[in-house]
Amino acid sequence: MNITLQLFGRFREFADGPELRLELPGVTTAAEFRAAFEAWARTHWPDAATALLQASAIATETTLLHARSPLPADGRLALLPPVSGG
Amino acid sequence: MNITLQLFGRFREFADGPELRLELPGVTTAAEFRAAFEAWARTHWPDAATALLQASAIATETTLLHARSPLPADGRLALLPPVSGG
Amino acid sequence: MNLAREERIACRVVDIADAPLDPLDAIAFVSDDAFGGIDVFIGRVRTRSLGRQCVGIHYDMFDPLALAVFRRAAEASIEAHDPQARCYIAHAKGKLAVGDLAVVVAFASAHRDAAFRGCRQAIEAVKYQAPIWKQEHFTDGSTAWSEGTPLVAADAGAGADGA
Amino acid sequence: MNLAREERIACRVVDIADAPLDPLDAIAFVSDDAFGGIDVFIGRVRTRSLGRQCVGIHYDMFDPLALAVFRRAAEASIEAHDPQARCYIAHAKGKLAVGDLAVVVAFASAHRDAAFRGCRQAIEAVKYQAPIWKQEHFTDGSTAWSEGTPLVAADAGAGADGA
Repeated sequence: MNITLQLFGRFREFADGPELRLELPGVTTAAEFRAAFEAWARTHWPDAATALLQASAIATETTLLHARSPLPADGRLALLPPVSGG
Repeated sequence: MNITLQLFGRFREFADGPELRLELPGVTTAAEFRAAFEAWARTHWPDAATALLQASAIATETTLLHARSPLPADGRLALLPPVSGG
Repeated sequence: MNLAREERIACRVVDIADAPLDPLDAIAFVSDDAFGGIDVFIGRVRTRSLGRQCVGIHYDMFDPLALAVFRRAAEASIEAHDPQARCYIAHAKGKLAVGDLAVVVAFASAHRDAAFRGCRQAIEAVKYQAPIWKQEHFTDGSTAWSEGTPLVAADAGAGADGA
Repeated sequence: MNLAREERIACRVVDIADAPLDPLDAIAFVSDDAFGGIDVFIGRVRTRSLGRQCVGIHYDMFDPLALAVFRRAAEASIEAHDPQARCYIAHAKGKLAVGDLAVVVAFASAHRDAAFRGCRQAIEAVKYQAPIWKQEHFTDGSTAWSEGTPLVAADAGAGADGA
């Protein structure tokens, strides 16, 4: 599946732009995306980023995804590290 | 003692002006004032006012008086019915 | 930032004939670059009271004692929730219409929990301890003084004029 | 006064480059002649954080989800504290300086207890559930993203996409 992953907060420091485009074959749920993306991150990002990934959520524009949530048809996801608003 | 008693809230309806001037001989504490004033009120005010008096406090400009508090030298007191600010 | 406590407290009685209460005045007073949280409570005259339609409220007040009570309320709230906090208490008097602001309390602290608790404690003291009386004016032309809460002098043991 | 719930909720994301947050906008939105109590919480950028001197905070935000979270927070707060209440939630984004307002939450109800509780519940949701990230800028030129709180999806049983 073609994924567009928006990056926020500290993740912005690990990429050149505000989003990543990834081709991840066979990925249909949030849990599958997470496993595939963690594998990608281990080869492209420093250890600090993969550690932060463990504490991060996967979301669409309207909701956080559960492990078994299907990915949206447009492949647009957001990677949300621990939050600190207010 | 010459007392000037400021009236507030519902007590304003029982008098012609915002304060009463009373000559109450032998009164030196808040408790003595209260007893003497209740006697005065029973002859000058309706029953509703004497009932309200039971639930009211006696104060100066800076503090509420306890039963045994001495009256201020200037004889200026305020009669405070139950409050409802805010 | 290192002001003495009395400089971190503002208390006002405002005659509605002179000016309305101003929440921005409250926010400006309690703001401090050391503080992250400000809580503001605003009491506003509403249309219904005791199940009847209200056109306004006349607030009567014993000004000097009210100001003394506001100050003691602010001091107690600061003492209880953050000794470095700032507190503002203002109450209107006179004939207020529906929608007019009757009271504005603001409390600011480094942290929001203290801001909420401090503001709440201060408004409760204003409602139950300040010499202020509410006369409601109803649409049918009648009026009624609120039942209210009897004032009770603080524990005699705490006062110089006690036993 | 008898507006549907969605009309009694206002949620805003404001880019500091466009405008500052405005507490009077919050107060005006939640005001209603049926309500006697308004509680407003204001979060303001402060000078110290983690024991270091701060010159400002950069807030990053995932706007569409933040707005959805604000709305759900307001709905939950109204549901919990007064089904007739009004709630306003606004958060700034961009590079804020010390003293700038980061968040304004207002909750109004017929009674003050609901106003305080509703406002508190809403700001807690904003802090722990909204996709917003704080990067602190210190006087020595260094920066740090706040540790923060991990987001957790609501109970799967409650969602259509659960088990």
